[in-house]
Amino acid sequence: MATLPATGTLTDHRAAGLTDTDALGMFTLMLCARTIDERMWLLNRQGAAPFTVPCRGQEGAQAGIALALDPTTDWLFPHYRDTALVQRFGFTPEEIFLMFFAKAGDVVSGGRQLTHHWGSQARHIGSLGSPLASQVPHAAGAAYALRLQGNTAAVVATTFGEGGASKGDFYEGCSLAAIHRLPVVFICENNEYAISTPMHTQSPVPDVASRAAAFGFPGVVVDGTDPFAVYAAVREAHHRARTGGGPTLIEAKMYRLLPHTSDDNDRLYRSREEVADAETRDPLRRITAYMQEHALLDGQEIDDRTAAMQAEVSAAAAAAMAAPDPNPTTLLDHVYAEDAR
Amino acid sequence: MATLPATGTLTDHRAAGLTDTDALGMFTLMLCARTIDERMWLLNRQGAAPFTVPCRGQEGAQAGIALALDPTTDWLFPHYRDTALVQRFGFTPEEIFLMFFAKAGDVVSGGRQLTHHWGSQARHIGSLGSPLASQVPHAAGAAYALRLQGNTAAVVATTFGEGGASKGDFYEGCSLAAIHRLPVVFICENNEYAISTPMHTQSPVPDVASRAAAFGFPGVVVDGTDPFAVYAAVREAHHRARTGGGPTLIEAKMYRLLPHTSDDNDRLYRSREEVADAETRDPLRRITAYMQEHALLDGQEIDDRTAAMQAEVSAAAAAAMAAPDPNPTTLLDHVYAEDAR
Amino acid sequence: MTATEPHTHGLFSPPAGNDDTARGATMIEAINAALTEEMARDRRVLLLGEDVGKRGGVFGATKGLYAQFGAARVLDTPIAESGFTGFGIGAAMLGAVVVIEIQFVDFIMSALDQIFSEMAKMHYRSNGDVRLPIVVRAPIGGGVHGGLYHSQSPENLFIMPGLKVVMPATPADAKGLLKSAIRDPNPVIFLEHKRLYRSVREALPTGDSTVPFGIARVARAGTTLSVITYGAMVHEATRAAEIVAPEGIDAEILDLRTLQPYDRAAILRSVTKTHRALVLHEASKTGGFGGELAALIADEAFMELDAPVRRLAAPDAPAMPFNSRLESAYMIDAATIAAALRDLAAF
Amino acid sequence: MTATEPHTHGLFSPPAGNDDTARGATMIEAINAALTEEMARDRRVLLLGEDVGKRGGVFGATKGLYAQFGAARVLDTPIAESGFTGFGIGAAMLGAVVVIEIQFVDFIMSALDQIFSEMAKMHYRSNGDVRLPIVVRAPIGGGVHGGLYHSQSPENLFIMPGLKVVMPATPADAKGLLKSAIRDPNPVIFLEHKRLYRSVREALPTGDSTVPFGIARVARAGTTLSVITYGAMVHEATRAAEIVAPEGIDAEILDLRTLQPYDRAAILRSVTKTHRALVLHEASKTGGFGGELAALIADEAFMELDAPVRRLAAPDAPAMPFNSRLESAYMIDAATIAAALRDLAAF
Ligand SMILES: Cc1ncc(C[n+]2csc(CCOP(=O)(O)OP(=O)(O)O)c2C)c(N)n1
Ligand SMILES: Cc1ncc(C[n+]2csc(CCOP(=O)(O)OP(=O)(O)O)c2C)c(N)n1
Ligand SMILES: [Mg+2]
Ligand SMILES: [Mg+2]
Repeated sequence: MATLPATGTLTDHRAAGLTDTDALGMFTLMLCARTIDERMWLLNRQGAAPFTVPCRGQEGAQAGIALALDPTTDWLFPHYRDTALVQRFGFTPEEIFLMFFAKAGDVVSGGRQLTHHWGSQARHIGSLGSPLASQVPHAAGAAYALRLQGNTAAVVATTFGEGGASKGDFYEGCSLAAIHRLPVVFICENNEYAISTPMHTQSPVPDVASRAAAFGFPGVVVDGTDPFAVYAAVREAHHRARTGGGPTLIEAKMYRLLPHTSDDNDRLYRSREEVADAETRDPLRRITAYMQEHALLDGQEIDDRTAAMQAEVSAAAAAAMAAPDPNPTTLLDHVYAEDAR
Repeated sequence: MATLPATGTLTDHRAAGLTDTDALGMFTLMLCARTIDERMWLLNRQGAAPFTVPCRGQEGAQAGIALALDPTTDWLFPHYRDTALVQRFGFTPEEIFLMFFAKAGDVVSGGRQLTHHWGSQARHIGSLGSPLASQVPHAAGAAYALRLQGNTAAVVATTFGEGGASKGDFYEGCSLAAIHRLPVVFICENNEYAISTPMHTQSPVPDVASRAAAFGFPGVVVDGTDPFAVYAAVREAHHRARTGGGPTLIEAKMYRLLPHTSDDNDRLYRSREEVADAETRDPLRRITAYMQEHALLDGQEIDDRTAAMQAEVSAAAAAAMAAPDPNPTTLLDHVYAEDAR
Repeated sequence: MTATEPHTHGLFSPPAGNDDTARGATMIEAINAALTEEMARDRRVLLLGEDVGKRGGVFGATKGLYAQFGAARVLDTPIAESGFTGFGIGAAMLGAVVVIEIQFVDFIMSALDQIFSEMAKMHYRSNGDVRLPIVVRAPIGGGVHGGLYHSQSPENLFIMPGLKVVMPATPADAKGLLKSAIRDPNPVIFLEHKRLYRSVREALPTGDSTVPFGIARVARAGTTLSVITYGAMVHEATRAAEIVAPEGIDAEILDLRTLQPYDRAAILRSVTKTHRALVLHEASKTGGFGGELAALIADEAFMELDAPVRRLAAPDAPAMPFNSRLESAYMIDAATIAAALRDLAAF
Repeated sequence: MTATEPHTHGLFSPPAGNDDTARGATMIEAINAALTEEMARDRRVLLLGEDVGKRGGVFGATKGLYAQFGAARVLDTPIAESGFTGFGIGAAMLGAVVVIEIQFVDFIMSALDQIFSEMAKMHYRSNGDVRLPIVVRAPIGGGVHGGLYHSQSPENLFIMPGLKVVMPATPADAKGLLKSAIRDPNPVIFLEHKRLYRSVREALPTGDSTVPFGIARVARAGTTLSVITYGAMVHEATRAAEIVAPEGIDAEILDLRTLQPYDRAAILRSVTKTHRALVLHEASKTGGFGGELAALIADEAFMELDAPVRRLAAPDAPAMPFNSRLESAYMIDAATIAAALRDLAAF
């Protein structure tokens, strides 16, 4: 990570194939995720919710992935930290807070799942459980079913941490996708840690991307704090997938700026200096500086948008908090699907 | 496989670091395994035993591996097809037949396991179950325990098919060995088929050896019908392992000349022409030709040795067949180890 | 095993019975027919597993399907049970109807995370949003010289909310239940006793007939005592019943057919009639499914009981050994069952 | 969950109890002490799992061990449950004594092949040649706002010949049983209820004291009926017993401590005394371990019974939901148990 560039030197968004509107959209998406994330942390610390899973530091990569995918045709098998990315597939801030508060109106699971375990068939998001990397073979199978149905437009993307990429399911899923040359983009959000375990303890090689060689498809490393670079990498993989070129493994390198979850104490395993250093590459800081340097937004506009986002997120959180809990009588609903096909 | 050399052009055994005695030993080992294998097939066809697992076509690679390992210090976590290789670690033909007939005197399991599921602590052979690739992480853990005990001499070798190399346990085991730079040699006996499934259906890449790149250790492809080439490759990996260089993945390419087991009918999925073509690279034919070409054995000596081996194997089979079955009252012995440590 | 007892069958070709096809179909033929019909009926049906393609599966369950429906719908997988089970789940999430063949149930273990954590919980965790029409077929059971890893009966592992579990005893049931399983919108674990694949023949009903889940079959009506069982043990129990019938013991044999759901009403009905229950299975006793069945009876039919609820099951060994003598010592046979019937009748 | 009910605990820091350390140790402290003592006592002991090193495990069970015994003996693994369980097996084959921490038992599922096929069968399949002194520790159970995958109670999966299964209810038992587990030459699945990690304190016996397997503990002596249970439910049952005591119902509560082997004699003794049995567990009912216990009673204590053998267990949902109201609806609490006690006493 020490070799990654510091704030302000992002890939040019136009060179990456993005319009100014796209870049503004990415900034807003990142700002939104950050604002939601901070609010959730606060609400947890206030005792208003038992658990949260921060995405701070990962919004940039997610914004890049988000714009490279087409939610009308593509499918996403996400990682739990994807608070920015899932919005591209239709999750509104209020829906995200309904999930966070485990309310009846939670579209993910009606309050059954621990927060941040995304999923919604209508939104083209595969249901996520807690066991890591299980979604990787799901993504391959989903792509296979789409192909069987004659759908040649859809690409399936799946995201996961570098920790999950140690699991057999990651390898087996990649293998199946490669054998059938399926239109899948595998994206590792490498945030340097699996809870307390640093990359060098988890992996014999510095890059998760190296694992693509085992399956004969391209493995690409990209600066995950540079949303435009991530966009370009995913876009290329997306194009490859759609044109019959098979899967790609993209590793976006970044840093998890907060503890693993609201239950973790990261002081047990990493220094404040290390975290402070990583904060200089905070993707939101970087894109904010970029917006100003490229005259897409000035300081006042940024302040205004930030304030507006705070208001929007407050409203979403308040509405969700006031929403009804699931009725305990529903406990045994949907154990089995009732009607025959 | 079509690119591999035909009969008679083996690597020079001296160039590979082997003495004439070694070469003769390898020939004898291969001849012995072949003779046992043929006898077992016959005994099965005669109804004398319910099951066998042929190694025909794989004796060459196994002889190469065998000579490169030191059974006094090293450990082997074998593949079921390793009828030649396990003899290096002390299995006698009679012991092999005791296993085949599932007799009380079977050192592997006293007749509990299906035949060819090797294992013997005294012989430094890790106990093998049927689920494929489970022995790969065992090998890594064994190497770790040896290191903890201060044993710097031992190398752990594990063999498996290219089919088993598709399993998560293969990848996870490689990963653990690589993280700790353990003295493990992973050896894939790629015989082109997992039962009926050919390599190109199982794997997106032609070489299992490519998977080593995922873990940052060397991956080597070697002609598995050339015992001396295999010896050289394993010897190099063995040296690397002993000198702190960590694991190596060796892929020995060969062909399973008989059906998967005595229960398989390979006509359902491969042509006789294909098998006949592979027979031109039968490792026993190749080494036999080599022995003559290099004046290590003449035709008469080969005939004599073959006849002697037939006699030895007949005696072993007869002795084993006459040995007692396990007593049914032992059915519940060794469910749990009784004494505390 | 001695050289004087010739082996007439092998792992991929378990014991055969009457070869007279006029006497109906074997279970493996019935399964093949069910798969063929359902694949023809519903283009969404996708088959996957090891060696299911050209080879038609190691037991021949998928014989001819590769030729008839093509490689895209009859998929040979690499040896990656977890991965291809997850792959099947992903395909089902996107609308495929997936039939997964696990070559032997003994090798399902590495897929248990995908089965338990994903398959069983997906519909519930998504609050009904996702449905997974998946059938996981696997040969189960022993007595075929399969040794420790080709003989196990781990059906109780799958008794878990969110999964359905089927274990047919006859060819006709295998066909009808498999068709129901493929049409069910839920994940179904479909366990086929390999000793029954070729040893029993039966005429199959004509037309598109299915067998519903949760309805037990009275394999033999009787009045003295009830044997609650399933799978291959139905046949052993029937043989045992004939052994003790001349002694005045008239056993009723209930074939559960499906273990989840299981037919509580039929069990209670039978025990209410006979007042004596023997729960029987091939799996080992401690921790087996028999505990569930005996517990149901001890709770809900307690007032009807004239004798203890007995369980007869394999001994608590980790698995069935390979050597024939050890295998015989492990297996429950008709004589052992007959002894248990006498004992219970005499209580 | 509403904003007015503040959350005072989290997934890695389950509900706490009395903070007065003079009143003894918590279960997590007891486990930590057992690990520390056994690692000091036997240099062969090797610990491995996710985050067990510097961080001391997510619950702190291995706190201080990395510093005391070094990285070689306290090994942070990659997230590869099957691989590192297999690694532990290989190490044990070569003489290590291995303690594996699975972060939550919910994540043991991908290691089940190594556990069921290798660990449970290795000693048997090698005819006694290989022994595997391995302890697989895993936090189990719910009621901690853990949602579907941090609340499960799958203990029944491990009831399988070749494995031993332990589930302590108190700090002193946790320590003594864990020490026994580490010294046992067999694989032991050691299940620690995370709600008990910090909520109960108890003085630990001094010196090198162990608790043997297979001996139940009478958590409360009584005469009216027997409650057969284990783990966190021991405490709920005790609370329930106090609720109904004034009504003249004097419940005996048996804490099994170990499920494999389980103390058949103690169960039969208690039921012979009280003539009424309630089998209780946190796991869901159908297919749970309660079936085994009820079946034992219905067979071997049948003549002693004055009432049906009852099972009280969680509803048949795939897992415990996250939302607090759903979680409460799912969990068995003292009031529910009290109602079942009244019902059984009145039979
Ligand atoms: C199979 C499995 N093992 C363990 C866990 C517990 N766990 C939850 S998150 C986590 C770390 C994941 O790290 P990574 O994949 O890098 O994702 P990140 O949290 O860093 O985004 C662990 C070990 C789990 N969820 N699943
Ligand atoms: C996990 C698992 N799945 C399936 C099987 C059934 N099976 C036994 S051998 C075999 C093929 C193995 O092929 P390969 O690893 O290439 O070894 P080979 O037999 O070719 O030597 C299969 C699928 C098994 N033993 N284990
Ligand atoms: Mg990470
Ligand atoms: Mg092969």
